[in-house]
Amino acid sequence: MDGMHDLGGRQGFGKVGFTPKASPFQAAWEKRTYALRTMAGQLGVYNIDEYRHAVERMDPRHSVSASYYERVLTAIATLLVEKGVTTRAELEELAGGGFALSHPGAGGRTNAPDRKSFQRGERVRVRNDFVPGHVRLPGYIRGKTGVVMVEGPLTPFPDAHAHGLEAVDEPTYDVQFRSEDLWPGGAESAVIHVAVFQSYLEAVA
Amino acid sequence: MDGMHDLGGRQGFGKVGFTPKASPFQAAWEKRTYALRTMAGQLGVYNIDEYRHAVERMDPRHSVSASYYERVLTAIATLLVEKGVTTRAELEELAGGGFALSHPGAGGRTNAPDRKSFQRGERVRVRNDFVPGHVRLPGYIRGKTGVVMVEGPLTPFPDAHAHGLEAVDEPTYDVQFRSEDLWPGGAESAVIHVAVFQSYLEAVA
Amino acid sequence: MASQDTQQAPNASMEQRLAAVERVLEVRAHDKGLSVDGTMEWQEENLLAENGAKVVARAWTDPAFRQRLLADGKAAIAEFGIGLPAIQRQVYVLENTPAVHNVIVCTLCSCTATTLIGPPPNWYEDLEYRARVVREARTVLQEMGCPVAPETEVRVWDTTADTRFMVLPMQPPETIGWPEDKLASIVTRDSLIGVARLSGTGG
Amino acid sequence: MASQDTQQAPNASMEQRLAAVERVLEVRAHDKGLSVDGTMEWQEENLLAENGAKVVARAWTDPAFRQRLLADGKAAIAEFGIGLPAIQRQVYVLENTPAVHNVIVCTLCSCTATTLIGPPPNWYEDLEYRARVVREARTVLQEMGCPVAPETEVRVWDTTADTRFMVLPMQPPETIGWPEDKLASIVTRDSLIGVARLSGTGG
Repeated sequence: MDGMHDLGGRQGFGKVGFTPKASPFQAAWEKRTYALRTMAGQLGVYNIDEYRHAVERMDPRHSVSASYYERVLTAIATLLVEKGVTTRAELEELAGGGFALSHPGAGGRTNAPDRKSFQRGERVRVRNDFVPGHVRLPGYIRGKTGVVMVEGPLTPFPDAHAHGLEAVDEPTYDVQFRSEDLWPGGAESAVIHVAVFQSYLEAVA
Repeated sequence: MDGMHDLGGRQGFGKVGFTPKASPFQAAWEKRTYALRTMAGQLGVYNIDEYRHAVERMDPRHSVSASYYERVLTAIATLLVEKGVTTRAELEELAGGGFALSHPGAGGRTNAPDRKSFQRGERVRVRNDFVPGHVRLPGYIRGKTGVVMVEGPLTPFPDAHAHGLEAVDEPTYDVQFRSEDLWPGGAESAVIHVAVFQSYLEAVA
Repeated sequence: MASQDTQQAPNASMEQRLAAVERVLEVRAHDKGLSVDGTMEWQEENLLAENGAKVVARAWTDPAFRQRLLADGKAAIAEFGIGLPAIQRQVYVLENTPAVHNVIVCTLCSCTATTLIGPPPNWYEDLEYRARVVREARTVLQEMGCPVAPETEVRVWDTTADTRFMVLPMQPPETIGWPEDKLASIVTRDSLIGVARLSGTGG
Repeated sequence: MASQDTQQAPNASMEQRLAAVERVLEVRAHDKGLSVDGTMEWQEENLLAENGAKVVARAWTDPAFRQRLLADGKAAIAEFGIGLPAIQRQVYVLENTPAVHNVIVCTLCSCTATTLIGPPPNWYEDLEYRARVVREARTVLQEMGCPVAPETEVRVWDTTADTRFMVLPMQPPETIGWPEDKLASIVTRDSLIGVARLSGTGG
């Protein structure tokens, strides 16, 4: 999904609001939400990919204006409603006010049937895929060529796992790109490493 | 500039807030801002490309949460400050409160020295350009191939015109793309016409 | 949350910010014989979907005009005394037929042929329309109450330069033979953008 | 403004919304022996940049450990009794040198090796850092007070899968010979992300 969450390389932003040794939490409810997320995960109502996709499905206006932990809580609540644990009406009654949830999802796909193994040093191309559902492929590498550095651990294919489809474990590859190839003439010199699922890659002919 | 304003093809949005025969203006100040924009343009303090770029340079959080006419007014005010007509301090004093302006710009480029003329029916490719400044090339056609339909009127090159550089008039081409080529496997069937400046195009070998 | 370089104090209301900008431009405008009130009056009289409606009604009833309009929109609308702002170099008039449905957008901002369509409606400027209509025009049009048959080609026109667009909607069959001014009265702004069909009963 | 399908009434406060979700999960959590309070306590004790700092101090003082750490991060941190959450399959430890500066981001969300780095600081989750650091790392690092020499290669690691990253910062020369626990005390969370250098005077 080409959502507003896919931020890598987007321009027009101001300075990072950095202060050295900043606290992870700006308020007590943020710290508690962080714990709630872990606990809710342990309850097994949804998996990590469903959770990430629920964050992505927030209305872009809401998402961009929300703090990180408002996004976290919105995703959890959305999944609890979608999984039938509660209803939006119940949440709003308990909260004593509105409770904006994420938009419904669409899509989902299973592992690429023609996925291949790659060796260290091999050049690979990221497939030019446009996927309506959850995908862990940042838009800035789509269609681009890089070099495989390491074959990483096996992980359930998120595009399927986020949508209740059969998700076969597959490796992710540590793929090295050059910023000059990702944004020709438009990036500072750097090497960019992205962990890329096998199903997203094809051999360079 | 790959800004958040470049919305074509972004996903995750809800339904269009459409009502038949909707009014252009939701408040008196919006209608007045619309008139102010035209009047300010006639004063010749800035040109249309500078104006558009000033809208694009709004902080993404501000821009996404603002109504259209808040974006309009922010751009005008930003340019009046940047052109030395007023200062932010003066604006804030007159407004009796804060007056968020757009971020400063960067970049700008002149017409492509190797730009070519194209004939009706010719296949053309949109250059894979990444431009830090103003550009009228929506990201969704970058690097894509289409067919020239009409050579359009001569217009000052916006990438230069928005940045005070020498902007030679050049034609825009009405280029027809297929949605299937723009978003392979990820779009509904349609023909997309984009008015593309000559400097953005190259011949397909 | 992150720093916003451009923002410290809470923003003044839109009305206050507008008044501040007006104040800053007052003398300069006065010296050039311009005013916001004057501009607003001019816009109320000149930036009207009724202009586009008149052009459409003529095109429906006068085949020679229709030809001229499709060949050179700017020249044809000049026959009505309708001009274009200086920066709008040309108008392409896009003919809807049973085989082709045209729809207009400006994905990068919200450009429109204002002398023919008027200031655009708010939804045209919103993120949803601009993001979605190029990629899923059929779904968007369906949601907006203007479904397009699968066998009809959808053409989306993105206003990325200073060429402008106006849709020439299909004439409702029940209005064949109506006088031009009565025809003009049924043509809506939405139909000139391509998100509505017309009917003789004022759908 | 546009419709927001998901929103009608003004949102309740974050505290109220959090309490509502907690309430909904209360019985279910209790049945599994879980609680938010308990989880919070566990996190306070276990998700700590101090963990990463200990690992770094050992790597600085024990070349054999450093080798093991760079070869298999997960196995090496297990020597300290530090584990990874089940979904985090591996940790790559990225060695900063005079020739290479590594920096970590998660452009799609905000994934981090929390058992080594702790919950990430707020700026790491913000749009600015996620959008900019992959495309203009040098400028971003400069703005953050961590300029990188032009001759040093910048490597940006985008956490797009369930492999996690931790930077192994360079040891400040003035700390050579310090005991491990004193070394650990100067290693900051920011340096484990790659946006700060270290000094023996606690810069």
